[in-house]
Amino acid sequence: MTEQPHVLEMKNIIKNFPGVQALKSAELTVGPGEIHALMGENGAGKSTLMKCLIGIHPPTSGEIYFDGKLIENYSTADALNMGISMIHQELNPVEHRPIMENIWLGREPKNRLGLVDHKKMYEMSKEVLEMIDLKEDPRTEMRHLTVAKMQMIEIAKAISYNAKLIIMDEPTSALTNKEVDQLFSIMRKLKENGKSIIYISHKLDEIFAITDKVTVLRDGQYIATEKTADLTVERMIKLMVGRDITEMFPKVACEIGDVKLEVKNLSNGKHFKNVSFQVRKGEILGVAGLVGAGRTEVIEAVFGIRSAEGEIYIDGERVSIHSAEDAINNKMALLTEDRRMNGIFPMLNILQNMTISNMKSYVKKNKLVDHKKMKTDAHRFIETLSVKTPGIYQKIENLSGGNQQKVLVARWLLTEPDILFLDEPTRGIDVGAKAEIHKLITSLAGQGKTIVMISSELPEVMGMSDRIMVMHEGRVTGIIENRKDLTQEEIMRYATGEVKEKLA
Amino acid sequence: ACGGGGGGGTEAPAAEEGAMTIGYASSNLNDTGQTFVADGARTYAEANGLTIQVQDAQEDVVRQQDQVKTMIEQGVDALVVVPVDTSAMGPITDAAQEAGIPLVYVNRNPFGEDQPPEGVYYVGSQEIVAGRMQGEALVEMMGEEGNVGILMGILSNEGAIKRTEGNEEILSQYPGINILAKETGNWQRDQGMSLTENWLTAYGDDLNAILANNDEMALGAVQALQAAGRDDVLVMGVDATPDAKEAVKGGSLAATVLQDLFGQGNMGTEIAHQAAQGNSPSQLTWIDFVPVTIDNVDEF
Amino acid sequence: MSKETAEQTMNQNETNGKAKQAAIEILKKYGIVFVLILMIIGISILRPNFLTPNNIFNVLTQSAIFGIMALGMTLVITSKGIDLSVGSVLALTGVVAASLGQSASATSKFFPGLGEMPLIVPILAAVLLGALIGAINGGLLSYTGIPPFIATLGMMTIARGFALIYTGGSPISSLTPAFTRLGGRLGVVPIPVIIYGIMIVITWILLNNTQFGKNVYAIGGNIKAAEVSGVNVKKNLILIYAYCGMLAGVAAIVFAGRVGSVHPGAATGYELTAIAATTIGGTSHAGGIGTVWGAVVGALVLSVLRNGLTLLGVHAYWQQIIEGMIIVVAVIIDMRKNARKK
Amino acid sequence: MSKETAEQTMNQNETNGKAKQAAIEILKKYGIVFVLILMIIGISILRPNFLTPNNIFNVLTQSAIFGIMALGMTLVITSKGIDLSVGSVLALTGVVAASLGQSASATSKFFPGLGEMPLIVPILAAVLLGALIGAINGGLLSYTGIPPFIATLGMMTIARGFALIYTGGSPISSLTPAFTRLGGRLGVVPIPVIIYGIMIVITWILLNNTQFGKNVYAIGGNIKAAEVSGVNVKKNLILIYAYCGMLAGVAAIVFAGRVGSVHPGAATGYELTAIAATTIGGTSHAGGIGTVWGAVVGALVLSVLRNGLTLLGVHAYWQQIIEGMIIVVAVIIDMRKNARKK
Ligand SMILES: Nc1ncnc2c1ncn2[C@@H]1O[C@H](COP(=O)(O)OP(=O)(O)OP(=O)(O)O)[C@@H](O)[C@H]1O
Ligand SMILES: Nc1ncnc2c1ncn2[C@@H]1O[C@H](COP(=O)(O)OP(=O)(O)OP(=O)(O)O)[C@@H](O)[C@H]1O
Ligand SMILES: [Mg+2]
Ligand SMILES: [Mg+2]
Repeated sequence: MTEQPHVLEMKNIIKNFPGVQALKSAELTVGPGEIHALMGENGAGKSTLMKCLIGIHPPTSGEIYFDGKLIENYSTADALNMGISMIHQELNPVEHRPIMENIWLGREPKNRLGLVDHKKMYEMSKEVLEMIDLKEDPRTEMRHLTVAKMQMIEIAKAISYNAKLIIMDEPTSALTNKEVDQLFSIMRKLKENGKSIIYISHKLDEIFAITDKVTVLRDGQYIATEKTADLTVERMIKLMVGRDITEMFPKVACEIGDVKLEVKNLSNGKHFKNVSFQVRKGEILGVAGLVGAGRTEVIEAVFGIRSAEGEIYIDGERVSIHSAEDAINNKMALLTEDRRMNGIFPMLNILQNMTISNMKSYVKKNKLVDHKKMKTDAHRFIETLSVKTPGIYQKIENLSGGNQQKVLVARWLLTEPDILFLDEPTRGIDVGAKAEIHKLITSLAGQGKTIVMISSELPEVMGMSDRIMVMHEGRVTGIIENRKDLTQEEIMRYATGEVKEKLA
Repeated sequence: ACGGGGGGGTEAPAAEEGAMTIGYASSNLNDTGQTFVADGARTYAEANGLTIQVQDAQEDVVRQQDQVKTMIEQGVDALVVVPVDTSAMGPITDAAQEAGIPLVYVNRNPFGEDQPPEGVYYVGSQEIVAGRMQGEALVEMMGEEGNVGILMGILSNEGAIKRTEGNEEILSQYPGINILAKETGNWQRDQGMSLTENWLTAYGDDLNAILANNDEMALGAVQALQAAGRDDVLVMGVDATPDAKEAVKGGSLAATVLQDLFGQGNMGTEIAHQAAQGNSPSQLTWIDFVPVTIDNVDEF
Repeated sequence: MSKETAEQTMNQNETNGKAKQAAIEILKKYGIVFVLILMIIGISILRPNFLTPNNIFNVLTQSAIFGIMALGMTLVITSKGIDLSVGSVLALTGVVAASLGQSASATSKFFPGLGEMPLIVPILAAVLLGALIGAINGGLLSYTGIPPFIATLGMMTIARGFALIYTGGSPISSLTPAFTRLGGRLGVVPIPVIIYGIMIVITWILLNNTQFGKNVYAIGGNIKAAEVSGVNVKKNLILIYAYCGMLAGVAAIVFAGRVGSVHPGAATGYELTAIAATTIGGTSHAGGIGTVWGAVVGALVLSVLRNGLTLLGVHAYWQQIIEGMIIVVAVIIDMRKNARKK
Repeated sequence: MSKETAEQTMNQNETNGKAKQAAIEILKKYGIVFVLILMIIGISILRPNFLTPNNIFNVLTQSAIFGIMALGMTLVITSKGIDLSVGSVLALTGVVAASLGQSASATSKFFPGLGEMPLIVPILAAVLLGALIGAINGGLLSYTGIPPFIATLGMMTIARGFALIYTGGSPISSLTPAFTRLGGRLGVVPIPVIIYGIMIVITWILLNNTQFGKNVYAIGGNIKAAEVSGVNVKKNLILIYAYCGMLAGVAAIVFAGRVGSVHPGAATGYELTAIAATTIGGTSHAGGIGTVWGAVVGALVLSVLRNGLTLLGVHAYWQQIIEGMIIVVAVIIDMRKNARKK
């Protein structure tokens, strides 16, 4: 045998959706025991290509060879049986069912009578959970888990199929370093056992850390496949975007004004305690912490959608905020962390999704809504944020994940807020767009807006913030002035609770 | 009964010369009694070479109005209507008069004490009479003392209200007779049965008689009583359906009241036919109720 | 041929092509309209008198009552709810309105000595009572979190019970001539159709051109996201159900005007007809998707169907069967617009 | 006190404490059980004969018919669907079964000369016909993508139409003694209750211990998750509706046995009662949440309520109002289990 046969060959894949050609001519070749990165901007067609492979969207045309055999007209069930499994970009929990039933859905272990063997399922689940080092009772209902844990379960599930080829579509977008490391060690083990992995991520450091080869798609078109070791960051970005991107964190020093927002002793029995902080006009406060530190909860409480005790001052005046409506009236905005759950309106179009929070300002004197103004605004932001869509009437559900995020960013920018809370604002966003959003955040700060940004990506926090607030188990362990010589390790010491309290 | 059903209606109405078309608007063909009325109409029409078109309003008064108007539009020669709601027939009467089509109401009287207007007829009986007959039969069999439960039809139905009124009118004349309960079994046998079961728990041996607004519910009551081993409770219905007559013969049902439903439909259609031919039949035709007990059940 | 004309022809061709394409797009998007047109053509071929002006007005009048209810139901279902109480609310508001709109001679047992009242009194009574009951529905489900199905199922039974108690089970008739005029015509156009038309326009504006309308879609599309986006979900839910109840009150007025009497058992089962009309018109029970024109077309499909089956002289039992089948087939055809070419 | 006894006492105390806590947990989790118990206590205080064995069996028997339908409805609603056709399917399967189960003397107009058939014939006929109709429902909605509401609404009308055509509108009675025995008792226990019990157990096993059951939850909870896990959604939907239809057939047999006759208009509106029972029992219309015991308790709530109101001698009109209110209140209390402390 001279040449090792490929596990997977996808040739000339074309996929048309009504009004959109998602894949023009995509190719992908994966060898055995290979971790193969699939790269591209938001909307480049990565997820679509993978959905074609796993049998969710059969391709409009093109050929797929798996294990050297041409495969066509197969369902997802067939794909799973053939030895292809997938971690999906959008989480798919059956919320009200236990972890174990989620893992073994569609292939439940059975006893002699043909009934589901719950005991065996429990044992098997324990084994799987051990593999990913997750200490949860397999009987816990999925809805009780945090997004990160759900994601770990999805990973466990995909692995438990014992498939020859595992597709991982942005598995780390909801994970922090610890879990990412864990995932990588699992991936290495799989590789040793000769399994192949297709890995999709917008985090370049991960690509360099774990993958062997990279295939790049742009606008549904195959661009190139190269060995990761032969690539530089700049070249990879160039392949994806088609141009150079120089500034990753374009933080520019800008004038910092008076205290805009002050939170004093905010507590809600369960998630956080005695949280106090101040943010000034023109300042970006980064919030760091491990998953489950309670960052989201604090912000939600300040925004009025979660009840808590404590005091909130805006411009030195005490305000009472009990609903998002109150918050918006106080010129606050919140970009939520969980896009699917409390971000997008899936079956509504981009126009509706973008304008909903700003509706008050479209109401004319005669109480009717000014559609023209709405449309103008929507078009403006599609342009500014370069949202990839055929038009404003496209259902947001049909956009790629990153583009959905951009629409949500636009939703809040439209309200012209003074205070912006951004919870993981660049989750799932490609490098190009990320730079754009960062630029936008910086320019907003430049306009004197007050910004609170939660991020689990430490480079992002460190690159963007003026000060960094670190949380651990519901308490603020430190508020640190951002310096040139600040290291990730230092922040992690606060985040893990090693340093108890130090406020700057 | 279904046999003749499909055929008659589907033919092209009023298309060919000569064959007269009767538009028949039933209140509810889900109601066994009404199927007898409709059968009577159909039988007459078939025997006389008429085309008959049967519509079912399913107890919806607006739907009945719509159906009648549509049949007028379509050009029927005469209308036979069993009113869903006798107080709401004004627009139907007006529409028929405007179109100059004879209109015969059957089974339920929209005119009360009044005389129908020109070109409009009524064939049937007074519901309240059935209630009175039940009451009288009960007093005769039970005596002037006892406790009674009344199984009502759908609470807003005229038949249910009037028959119950008739029951109460008679029973209230006897201080020894007590009405324990009045509840609705919605004309249905199973619901009559469940209610009776509950009454047996609530009132036990105190319950002496059950008057039901129709035979279906009465037969449900009989079933519940038999299951509980009670043969001392007198049960009476209205309609004299075949099942009910069987039960009267067997002694489980004390009495029922015959309403010649078939005859009403038959006569109603005949009058419509007459009027459409330009004759002038009498505007009011009464077809009386007859109490049916074990003594006379074989005559029916 | 000069260059100019050639260009013109080309432009024209393009325009034609575009128009054709647009027509195809529309038919694809509005499949149910296509079904309606097919039905109308089919019936008219078999029975030419279907298309007489009189019969057309009949059909419109016939769709008015449940059509008006379907308008309110569109808001409710778009917000991911359901309202099972509208039939009963029609009956209750109807008997109350009728008792206030009786002719003086029938001096009502309800308000002896009150005499004849101006028509506005019963109309306002029905509309306000309907809105109140609807608001109770909305308040119940938004403040306690019980499913709309249960809240409105309870109200369905309760409202019917009150209608029975109010009337003692008998219909209320002898309405004033002014009242029954509402069932008549203005010129050639039936007044129920005019009222229906006004309600269509109001609801259309409400759903498409007001903040409230946008909120309805948002709540149905993702209630949590709506909350975070600053929509006052509770208040809007109350308004949605109040509007639906109010339209049931309007339908009650049309009902009373047309029939000349209101029965406490009236409109039993109309909730299903209204929901069916809405659903046939493409409003999704999954929330977030619903249009006013869809509800109107859905109601028309039902009334054309019933009218047509009667005109065709189909046997009563078969009418039910065919009606059921056509509803299903109509929605299947309408669905094809979403069909993905696999 | 020896050490041993002390330990025993402690253990006992602990057991007591645990039991108490468990009881509180259960009551909180199963709020509707709590409501049911409250209702039973309330009624028994006012009317002690409520708790006689006879009446208890009555209540159980009375809940059997719509309770059996509610079992099937639980699967349907858990899968995020709805089945409006069960009442009509009961009527259609019932009349067909009755026509096959008439005594030879009443030699039926349906099958003249066929004579009396063994009881298994009508039972199988009802069950298979019910399953077939259900499968048609399921097939329609899964292959065409029309909403379950429309598919089953259509079937509701169609099945009723066929029942009317089959019977010509008259009830079918004179069932064989073997048939009506099904409405009787085995020892002291009413046979409808036994049949209901068997169906509960079968449905419980089906939903909790088979792959099919897991699929039902997954389809309702997150249809995409089901799809990407390789669950054959279409096939499972067909099975779900077929099972629901089959149970309507079983309910028809119980109905026929109990009543001794089946009317083509029978069980009108039972679909709403079955859906109400299911919903009261906590099955969510949003899909993915549903339990068999919930459906049983929900059905019991309804039948205890109806029985109780009759025992209390509440006026017929008020019964409706109170029934509506209590359904709403029961579900509100049940909801409190989900109330999140903000
Ligand atoms: N069901 C659909 N209907 C219509 N268009 C779709 C559909 N699914 C995807 N698309 C379009 O196809 C294109 C590719 O989307 P895809 O989700 O594959 O992008 P992606 O590369 O995975 O992006 P991201 O990095 O943001 O996840 C996008 O323009 C998207 O809008
Ligand atoms: N639905 C829920 N039920 C129970 N506990 C929850 C729920 N959601 C969150 N928690 C708990 O609240 C705490 C904080 O949650 P969360 O993970 O959102 O924090 P975070 O700091 O915002 O993390 P990140 O944003 O990085 O995911 C954790 O202990 C988590 O387990
Ligand atoms: Mg993607
Ligand atoms: Mg968070």
